[in-house]
Amino acid sequence: MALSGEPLRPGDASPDVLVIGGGVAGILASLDLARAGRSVCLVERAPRPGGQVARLDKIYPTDHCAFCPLWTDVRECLDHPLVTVMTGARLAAFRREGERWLAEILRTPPFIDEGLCIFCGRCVPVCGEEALSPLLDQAYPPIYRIDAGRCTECGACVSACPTGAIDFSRKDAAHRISAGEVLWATGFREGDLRPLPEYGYGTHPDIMTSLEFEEWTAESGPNGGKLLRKSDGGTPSRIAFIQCAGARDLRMFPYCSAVCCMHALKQAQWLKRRNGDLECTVYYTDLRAVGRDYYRYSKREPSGEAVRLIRGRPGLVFPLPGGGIAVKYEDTFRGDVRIERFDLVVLNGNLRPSLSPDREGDAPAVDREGFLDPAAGFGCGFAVEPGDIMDSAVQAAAAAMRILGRDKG
Amino acid sequence: MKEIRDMSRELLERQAVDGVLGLRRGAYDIVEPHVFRDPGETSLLVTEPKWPLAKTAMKVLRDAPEGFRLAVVARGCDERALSELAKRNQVRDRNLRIIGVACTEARAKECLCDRPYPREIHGGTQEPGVDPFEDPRVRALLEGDSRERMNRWASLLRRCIKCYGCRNACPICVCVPCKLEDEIWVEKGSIPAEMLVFHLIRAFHLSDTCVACGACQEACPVFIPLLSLQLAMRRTLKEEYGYEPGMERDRRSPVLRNIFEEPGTRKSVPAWVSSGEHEHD
Amino acid sequence: MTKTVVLLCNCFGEIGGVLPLEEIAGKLRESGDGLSVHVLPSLCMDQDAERMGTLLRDEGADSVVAGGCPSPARRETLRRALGNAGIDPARCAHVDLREGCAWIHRNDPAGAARKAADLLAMGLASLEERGASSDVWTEVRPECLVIGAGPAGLAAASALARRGVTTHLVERSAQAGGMMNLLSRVYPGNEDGKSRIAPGLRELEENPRIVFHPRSRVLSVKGFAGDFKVLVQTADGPLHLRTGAVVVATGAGVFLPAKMYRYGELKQVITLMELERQWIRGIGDRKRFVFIQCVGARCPERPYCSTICCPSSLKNAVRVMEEIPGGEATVLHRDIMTPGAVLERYYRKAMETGVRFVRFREDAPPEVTGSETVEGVRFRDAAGGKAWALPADAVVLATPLVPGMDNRSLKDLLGIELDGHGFFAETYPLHPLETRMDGIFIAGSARWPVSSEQAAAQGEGAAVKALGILGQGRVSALSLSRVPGRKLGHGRVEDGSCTGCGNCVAVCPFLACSLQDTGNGRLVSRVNKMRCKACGNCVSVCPNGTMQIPEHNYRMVGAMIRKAFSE
Amino acid sequence: METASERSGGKPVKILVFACRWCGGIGAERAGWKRADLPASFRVIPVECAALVEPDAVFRALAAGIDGVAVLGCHVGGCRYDEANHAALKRMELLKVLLDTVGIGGERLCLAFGTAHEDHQFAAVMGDFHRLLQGMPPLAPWTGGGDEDSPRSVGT
Repeated sequence: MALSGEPLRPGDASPDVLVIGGGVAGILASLDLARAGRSVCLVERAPRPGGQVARLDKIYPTDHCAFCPLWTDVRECLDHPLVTVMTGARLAAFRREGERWLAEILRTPPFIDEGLCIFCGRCVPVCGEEALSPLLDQAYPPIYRIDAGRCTECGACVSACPTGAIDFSRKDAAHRISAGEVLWATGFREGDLRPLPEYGYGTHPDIMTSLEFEEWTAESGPNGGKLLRKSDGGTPSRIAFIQCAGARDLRMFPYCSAVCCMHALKQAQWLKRRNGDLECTVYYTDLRAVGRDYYRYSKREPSGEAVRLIRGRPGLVFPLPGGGIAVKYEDTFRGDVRIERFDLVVLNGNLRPSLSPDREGDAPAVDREGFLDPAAGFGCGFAVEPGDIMDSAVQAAAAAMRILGRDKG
Repeated sequence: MKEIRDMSRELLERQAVDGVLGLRRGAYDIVEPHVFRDPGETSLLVTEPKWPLAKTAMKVLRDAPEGFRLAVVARGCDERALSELAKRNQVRDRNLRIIGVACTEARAKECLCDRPYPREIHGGTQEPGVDPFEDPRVRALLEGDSRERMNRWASLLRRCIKCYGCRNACPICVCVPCKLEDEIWVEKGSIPAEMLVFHLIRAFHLSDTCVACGACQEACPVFIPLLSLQLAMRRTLKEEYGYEPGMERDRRSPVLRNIFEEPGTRKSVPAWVSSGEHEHD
Repeated sequence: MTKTVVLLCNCFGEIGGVLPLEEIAGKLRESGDGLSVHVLPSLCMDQDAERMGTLLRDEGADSVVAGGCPSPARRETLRRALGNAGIDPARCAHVDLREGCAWIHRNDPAGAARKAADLLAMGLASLEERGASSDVWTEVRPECLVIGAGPAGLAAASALARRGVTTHLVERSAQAGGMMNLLSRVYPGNEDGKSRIAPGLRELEENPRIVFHPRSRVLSVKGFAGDFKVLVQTADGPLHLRTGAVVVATGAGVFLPAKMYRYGELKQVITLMELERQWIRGIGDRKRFVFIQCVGARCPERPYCSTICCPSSLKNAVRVMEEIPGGEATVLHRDIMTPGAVLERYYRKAMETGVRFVRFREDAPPEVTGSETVEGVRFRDAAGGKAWALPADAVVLATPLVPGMDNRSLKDLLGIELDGHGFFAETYPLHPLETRMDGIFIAGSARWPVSSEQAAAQGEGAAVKALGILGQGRVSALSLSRVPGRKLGHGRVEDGSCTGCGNCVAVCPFLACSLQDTGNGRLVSRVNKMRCKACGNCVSVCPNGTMQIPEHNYRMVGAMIRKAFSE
Repeated sequence: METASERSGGKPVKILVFACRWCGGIGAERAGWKRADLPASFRVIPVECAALVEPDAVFRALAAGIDGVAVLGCHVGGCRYDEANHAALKRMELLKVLLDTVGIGGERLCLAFGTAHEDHQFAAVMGDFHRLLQGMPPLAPWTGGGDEDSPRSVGT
């Protein structure tokens, strides 16, 4: 498409910094830049900022919910005069132009106007396609969202909506952003585990990735924090967490995703806390609990919170005809091979940086593992190096400082 | 008795202190608190009856000139009350000296005192304390199901004539103004006092301070057994935090500290309140 | 004479559909005291702002009770309306009639109606008693104090200086660089330890904005974000500073494994730090190196992983393989801690260069053999249980970083938190460089063991946080607290009645309360308005209601309680 | 659940809630979003932090004829005011002891230190608390009314 020095159209902007990705790293970096007096444009693909952290029910090692500290920062971002937040937007084209970067942002405005939706929910029953669903876990205040895939734009909801919040006439709009610097905070997405057949992902609903599992068991999730089998809604008694599924694996992700060990321990401990007789088993390669209080957290075994740790990477996971999931593994400490039956199997380690190696315009090169080369451009969070919330937050602040260091102000 | 007189005289003679606060048996056998300054006078010093001296000591020190050194003839409860006052900056105890009197067994029983002696005993002999919860009178007050207790305490407190005697006699109550005189908390002019607020607010204000001297109930003209309101809270503090008001001069109430510094046994915390931070020492 | 207007939001029927708003409005009007009550279709749509504004102006209202939804995000129009009518937002009480009433009691309309009436009565009562404490400001001192001149401190100082901030860099020892001065090489690259800090040192040389205070220590830090009063003991006497922010980058200590693995008994048993020195002085003709991990770490005494020991051992093991002809390196570990992409790559490289990795169990640690000198190491492979007796020329113990010896005193001096291990702790995981005290930031191994690279990143991060304050001419208590929509101001003390008991001082998480002598030895509590976050702890422990938060004082609470079930 | 906020005795149940505006408050709000169905027996006084709840206010409420008081705060360690809610929790625990002593019953003071996500928890807490109080006698003897089915003067 045409990307040139045409005069700016309405919706275009020329901020000091363009931050791509509205996850925790992008949000924190934007705030640091804005507080230091830089104008920022924050582009986020999802309908609301928050990124992956907003999907987490609890965060280790303190077991708080991420919701309110994150919401506080999101709110500050949305309210900050120097920060422009573009949600539902993606980077369509990107290139260097003279001293600045020129980006074309394709923004798909939500069918439902956030400012007008009062969450009354009258749109839901009138929709024949069940295309409307509430967006309330990550969003504050909550709104409804229309699944464009299902929506036939029949207009039933439009007439049901008392505030006129729904409008199908709003179409994608292209905005041109001319920025002094660009910060890549594109975070991670989940990689598809089906190429690794031994984990049986996709063959049975009770074999989930850890993020799917987090949402499935979340306090705010479909079961209000209750743990159920996805297949038949029954109550599970044995759960297996398989670490490094896809990670530290030359066939898929050679790197260590850095967050999975603690993530699994957190989930296991919370499940135990809610249901003491549940049996949780974690299959690990190296138990990487390196942060503040992480090791203690991994050792924490108050009243019935004991989690069974087995060193070994299962080689085979398959649904059993009689129900349940079989896990075949070698306990490398005992040196014996065994098969155990579980109700649920949680796969950890399929996290991959969102930046795609196929470069858009002058987008910076990424290495073959998909991580941004720090020399090629400013980046923070999982886009640069796997890490948890704290690592991302530190990187975000450091990146902000480096950007400030660029221009001698 | 004799030891106390001798020690007081001796302290005054060698001017180790500027005054000794104790009880004086004066003309017509009237006993009253008195600051002895003249060694000869100490022959009039007596240790009975029980007369809480902590607040008096506080006032004496407050009015005395800077650097005035006072010795107090103190029972265990007086000493503990003084250390609680000191924690609250009401007494500058570096100018304070305790002449410790141990109470008799009979007195201890009378007061339901579990520690009827000061840290250092200069007069009398150390008698074992009594466990107040073993005492039939206390039992009678604390036993029974909640409904029985509710009716029992309601009818007890309904006797209150709102004379504020309990508050005035308490060696720890020093606030001016006092919440009990604020109509937001306690309605003015209603007698019996809105007992639920009046006495429970009073009791709770002393929850982590009460040294169980019993002055409040001794001062009560209608015999409300006020001490027994405090006992359960004192026991909880001891069980949860190993804390006994008045015993450790330099330790603030655990209720004022965070959970890292004073975790307590956390028995009473529901499981889902728990958090990773309990791991902190 | 106050004129209160009640605005009831119908929320397009969401509220009016359950609650008999008109009836409620009628009752309120009859209740006298000149209340005017309006039921509006909505309070949050654009057109409402204008409508409400005129309405409030015409009524001559000076305070408002708004019954609607609780969401602060939907109050913008109302806020504008109040602005138009010139009404202080503090004079507006929000009552939750939707989420808190209509939506959750829709099957009990009568009960819901009673509740709504009560909630509105409570709102009105709260307005009568509510006070206001204005926000407070302070001029920002445009200088910064950085404690510790290791990689983190240097990074912070040079970043700040480059942004034109005069930065005082206080270092206990004689030279800058901290632990980097002791390292031969640093991972994950393989560059010389000094090169890692070279840019910082150059900045220190060239940039006049960095004021370096070697052989100095901080004696006291008073004040608050924007204006800290700092006393530094320098080599040439005491020095008084006023700085807007403080960065704590004091680094960590190294654990000495006295008597462990016969350290101190056999001179070939050394720590990683000693090996670093030997690389510099000359490694000698030793060939077979055995590295033992988790020496004094991940154990009951030190229940944490020190993060850097595995990569450090990898670095040295690889170097043995690459630089010593015929060199042999074995790493005995309990878990290899190389999280992430870079370190994992490093781990793979180590394996490719032929470093041998063997895992041992915590309950079966290796054993160093030899009488006069090290002969070998005996251990059992956790995987499979094979017993080994491995000849060795040198045994290298990977020991953890431990909290700096000054941490405790610094904690008391700055009023920031230590974690259970003795490192400086952050407030939330989302704000890893911020402490409970606004304007005081932590970086590097003082907060948790990190590589020099990470330490530098944290230093830069702390610098940008500091800039957030230093960049402004003045900061306000509310803006510092960064609590969106925070309504409360700060605690306030009635001098006359304060007994000086100090409960508030003991309980305040932010060290905002202090006791002041008013002469004649009488103490009175004072609230540092810049530090106070109005959590209200002091209010609850104040024995006689002397300490109050005007916006939420006890008279207000009492009045609301009395109205809670008036219907 | 039963919507009637009537107690077996006939008197309606009265609950006062102090909800910290973070976890407690947001939890309550989310209960609304989920359209939870709750007894209309409770009134919420929003506070900035559970630490701001003066123990005396609890007595004040009980004296005003309110059957039970709930204090909702954040997870210990999740407080937005650093450690403010630690001391609050400890105070309230001690308060329960006093209420037990005098027969009001510590259970009339409901402590729930949860997280903002836990709207179902808010609903559960309020529902259970309501049912609990329904089964309990009114505080009549305290608030002066006297207790029907027990002798007026039980002295010592």
